[in-house]
Amino acid sequence: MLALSLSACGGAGTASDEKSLTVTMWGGQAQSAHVASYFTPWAAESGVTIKEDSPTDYAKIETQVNAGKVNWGVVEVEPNFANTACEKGLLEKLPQRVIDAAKAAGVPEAQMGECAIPNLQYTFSIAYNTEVFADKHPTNWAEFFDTKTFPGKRGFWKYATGGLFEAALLADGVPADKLYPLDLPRAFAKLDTIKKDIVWYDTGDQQTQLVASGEAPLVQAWNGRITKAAAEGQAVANDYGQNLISYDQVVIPKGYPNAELAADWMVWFLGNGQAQADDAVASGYGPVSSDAIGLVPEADRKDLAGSEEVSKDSAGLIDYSYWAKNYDSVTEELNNWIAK
Amino acid sequence: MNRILARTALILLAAIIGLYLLLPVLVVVPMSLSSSSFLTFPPKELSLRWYQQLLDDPSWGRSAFASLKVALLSATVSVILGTLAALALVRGRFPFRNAVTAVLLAPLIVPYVIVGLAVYIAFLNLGLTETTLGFVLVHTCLGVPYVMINVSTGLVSVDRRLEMASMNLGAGPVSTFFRITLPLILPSVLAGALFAFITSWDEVVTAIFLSGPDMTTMPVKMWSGIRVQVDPAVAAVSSLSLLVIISTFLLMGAVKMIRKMIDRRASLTMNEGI
Amino acid sequence: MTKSQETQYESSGAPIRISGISKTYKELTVLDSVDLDIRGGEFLTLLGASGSGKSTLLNILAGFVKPSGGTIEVDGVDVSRLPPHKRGLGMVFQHYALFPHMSVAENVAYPLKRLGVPKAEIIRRVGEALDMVDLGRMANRKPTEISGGQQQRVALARAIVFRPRVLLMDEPLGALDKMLREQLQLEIRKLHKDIGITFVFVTHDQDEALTMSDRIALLKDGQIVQLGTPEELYNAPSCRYAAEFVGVSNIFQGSIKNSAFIDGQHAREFKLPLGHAKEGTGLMIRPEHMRVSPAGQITNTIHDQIGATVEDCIYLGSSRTVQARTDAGALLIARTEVPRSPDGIHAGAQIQMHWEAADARVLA
Amino acid sequence: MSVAAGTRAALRQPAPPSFASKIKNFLRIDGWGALVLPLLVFLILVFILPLFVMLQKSFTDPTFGWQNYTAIFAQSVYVKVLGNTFLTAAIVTAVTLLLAFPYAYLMTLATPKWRTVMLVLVLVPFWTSILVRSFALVLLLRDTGVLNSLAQDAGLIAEPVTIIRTMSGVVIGMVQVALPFAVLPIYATMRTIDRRLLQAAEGLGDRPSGAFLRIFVPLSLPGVAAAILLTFVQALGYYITPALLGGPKNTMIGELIVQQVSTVLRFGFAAALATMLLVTTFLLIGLASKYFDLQKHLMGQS
Repeated sequence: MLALSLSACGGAGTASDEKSLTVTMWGGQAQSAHVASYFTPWAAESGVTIKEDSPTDYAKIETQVNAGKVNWGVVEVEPNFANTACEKGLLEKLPQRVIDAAKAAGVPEAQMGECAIPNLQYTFSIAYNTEVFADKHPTNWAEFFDTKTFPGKRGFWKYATGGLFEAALLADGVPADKLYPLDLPRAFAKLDTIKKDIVWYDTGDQQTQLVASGEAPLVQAWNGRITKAAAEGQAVANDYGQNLISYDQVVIPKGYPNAELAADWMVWFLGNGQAQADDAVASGYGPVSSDAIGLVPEADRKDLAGSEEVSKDSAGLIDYSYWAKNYDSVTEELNNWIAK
Repeated sequence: MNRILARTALILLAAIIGLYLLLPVLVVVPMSLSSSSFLTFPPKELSLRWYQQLLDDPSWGRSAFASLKVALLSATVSVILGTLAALALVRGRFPFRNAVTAVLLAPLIVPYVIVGLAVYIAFLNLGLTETTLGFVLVHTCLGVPYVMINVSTGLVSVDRRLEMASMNLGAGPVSTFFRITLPLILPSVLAGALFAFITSWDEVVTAIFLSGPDMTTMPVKMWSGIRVQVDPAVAAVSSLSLLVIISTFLLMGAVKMIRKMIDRRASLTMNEGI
Repeated sequence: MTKSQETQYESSGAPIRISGISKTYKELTVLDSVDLDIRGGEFLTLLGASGSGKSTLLNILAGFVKPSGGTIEVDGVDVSRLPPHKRGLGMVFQHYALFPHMSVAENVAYPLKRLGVPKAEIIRRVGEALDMVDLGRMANRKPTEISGGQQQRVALARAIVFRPRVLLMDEPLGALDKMLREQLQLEIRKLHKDIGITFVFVTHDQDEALTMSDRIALLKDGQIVQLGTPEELYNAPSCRYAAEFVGVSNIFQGSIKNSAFIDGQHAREFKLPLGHAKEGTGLMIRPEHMRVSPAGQITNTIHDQIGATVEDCIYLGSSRTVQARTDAGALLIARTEVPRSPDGIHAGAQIQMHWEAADARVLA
Repeated sequence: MSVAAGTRAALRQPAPPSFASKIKNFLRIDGWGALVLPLLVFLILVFILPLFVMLQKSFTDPTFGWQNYTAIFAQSVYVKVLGNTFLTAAIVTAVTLLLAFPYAYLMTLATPKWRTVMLVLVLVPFWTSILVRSFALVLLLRDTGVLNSLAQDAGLIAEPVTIIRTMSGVVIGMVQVALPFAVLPIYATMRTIDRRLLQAAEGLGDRPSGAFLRIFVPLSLPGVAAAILLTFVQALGYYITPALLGGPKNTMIGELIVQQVSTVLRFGFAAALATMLLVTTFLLIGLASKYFDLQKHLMGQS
């Protein structure tokens, strides 16, 4: 933390501007953890100044690129945006050395993009209140949708990419490997059955609030948030049955002056399992390199996406190439359905 | 009897409204004292952890300083431009009066989101994003209508004869403005300045667009993590600013009392006031 | 009653020449080419009903209102184009216009500070001015902390402290009660005598005008209808308006024919005073010249008379007012000194009202 | 224009009030009026110009035409959001007024000491970020929140009352934000009302309530009008509070604009939404100004 502040203060000088990298992520304590684990050590090694900004804003990326004044170097984004923006030419294509580094690190092919590498993974899993469901809790999406056996409100993220369609189809008996392309009418039909019990959340804070307070004792949540809350002694827990794996990606906006530096960092990051492991411990999000998970202490491992424990129950990866194509239209359909 | 009943009901209502205004503000204090990394109320355990974090993380201090600088500067510019415009609106004659007034009040009406985006596109090319100047320009737009409205209202109630008297007694228009008009409308000007200051201090929507690694204001820093998690340090910051405002009010009260005491003493000796 | 001819003017008051001053707002004419010479050191009152243009004329003098035409000369210098703060005329405003955020002393010091008078002298002169209006001990009060009469005196002190050669006053006593007003009228007169500068005083109160002025300019609809001493205005009103505005009057309407006044309403003929005008539309008799007698008692042939029925008889201490109505419906008023009130005058009584021709005035 | 045409025009209008002089008179600006220029130029450069660039985008992004506007009406959800925005703003304005009026009235009756206390109560919320206040309200109001728990413990209610994620939640949150903006102008107007007028009305035989309704209320209307305008117009643009306290059904246009810009990148569509909001707002203000002089009531001008 101290090193960061010193370097940030030094960033005002023009001389050091040539070797600076601006990192933009979603913000909050997660960003602090990411920067401390896998930006600051690299910056110290290579004599680069890290500048931080938050939160990510897609409009800013587009405006910067269109205006030809790109301030952001490495930006954490959702994979569907990375896909679309890459096609629209808003992002730098990955240089070969980054692609090679990713292969060498064993990053899953599906999580790579033409312009993006993953920086963390997490799951959409079943979060439940351990006091409300002390004896028995839902262990798969069919049970999650069963309001008779498990009464109470259900929390969903109010965005199309929030995993609710996948969960609805799995609950309705669609096999995990036949999810995409999504059968939306069927998904909406399944969602209709619990519509009156759905509580929509927007922010990460709301999901823990909902579960912990018992207001919505069942929430389709990001596992890391629930793990953290449980560690603080709140009455919440994850069940990883049929969990849906998701991930964030980092990209380089097109025309960033220090794009080479950003690529340098990507190569370093992919090859540095220890840094990823440190971040996983600090932030609760899973690492992306295959060797990194082994470097995480045993006790923290079982709740990380990418670990054996979580993977074995997983229903698979959310297919963001599908979402890149269909996000806008499904968003409109979802908004219409909610408003109905 | 009826009247007493009505008064009691009125007082009861006002008490509820007062509670309604105050409660969300006061709840923030215990929230900030929680040891949990989630915003909770009531807190399970008390700790100063989040205050400690404010001290440890210099970026909070930097953003607070940036906010203060922007708020003070934009309030100052707002007061100058807004007071001049109010004088023109109340006293002056100029063409296209309705259209001009509409332009002057437009910042009250245009949603900040639109302003933020529009200004971001324009400022990026001018290199004004992430600069104090950029923030001050935008926040002045947002704050200036409040100054104008307040000062106009104040000006209307100024007795024109006082200004006539001053000019009759040998003061020119400028001198008259500073010695007579301005002191008389000072409460309105200060109220307008306060509004402008707070508008800037608490403004998050346009600031999100203008902020960057080189300059981030406090509300943006508070807002930044929201999609993931609200940092309880935010509650600590709020509690601190609450502390500042309460002590300001107390200080103002003390100054008023001291001034009264001095006034009383001064009235014993003549001609000192000249 | 003041006799202007006897008043000794000091030379320090500036004369003012108003030539052809007009003021129009769009279609409305407020002042219609007013000419007025104000002598140096005199106390001149602009008298008129509201809307007569008197305040506008004062504001044009002070420089607050731009005239549509005409010039103002003070002491032979054309000031028409000067802004108010360069004219050096003192002014006392309606409701005083004391600066509420300054103490009494600061208010009085204000014009001296604008003139750049040294501080020690400011203190001395403010003290003098406040002593002159007997308010020395109020120096550090705020205007809101003193009474209306005291505020008025502060305004006066403030207006004269910088020794202007002209003092303008815009209904300065309007907001005060009767007792205080009468007291201050005398004080202002005394002040005028003491400092000897030119006073231009605006009022709608004819008693006030009569009490205080050397000369009165009576305004109506933006024009001066009569200019003269209080005596001239009272005794020789130039027209019906002047007669009615200043004092109470009994007026018969009619015309002059063959050296007699023909009253149309009563179909009567009245005698005219000596040296009367050739033309006229009215004959005026002041109430104090009107006598009353029980019906049928009049023998004096030099008196004109008219029969009337008493409507009311009002006792006023030093005098008695009789209101009576003629058969044709005109209301006449007579004021008699109490001892001379004869018997038989009471409500409903038939009386004769009579007057000497010499006391009658022909109105233009 | 030819000389002949000029002559004909002069003949048709026997006494032409000189068009040029009329224009000149219309364009006249005096010393006081010139003081508006610094702010006017400032706002045109910093505020209006960027806005025009932005609004122009609604017709050119992604392609030239009206497609962004037709897209709004193609989906019922956007029309619903627009309707919901105006409905919410209206409800918020009404509730705010209902609370602000008696509060401001009591301020005029209170002793100076209590008046200061009441004024401070109004001002204090200004100093706490809207974001934090909204979160505090969530913690207070949610089903398992402090207020519901207290009410349940006291036996007032059996089941928790759901407030968050409903219209009531949004209204409660927004009114809390809007109240100070409404109380201050209303109080400012009420303060200037001569209370003797009420006594006079009562002296003329009106009941106290009648005197209040017929004398005090009409005299306080300028402040009320200013409060209504400020509250309503600002409520149209809120998005943080409805985002935190409302559910997806309570989406307001400000939130929709942010969503369109920041997550879907439809600049043109967002600009079209913004234009719709602006135009509607200006129309409403225009309509309102038919019934009372806005400039006068907002600025206290004559």
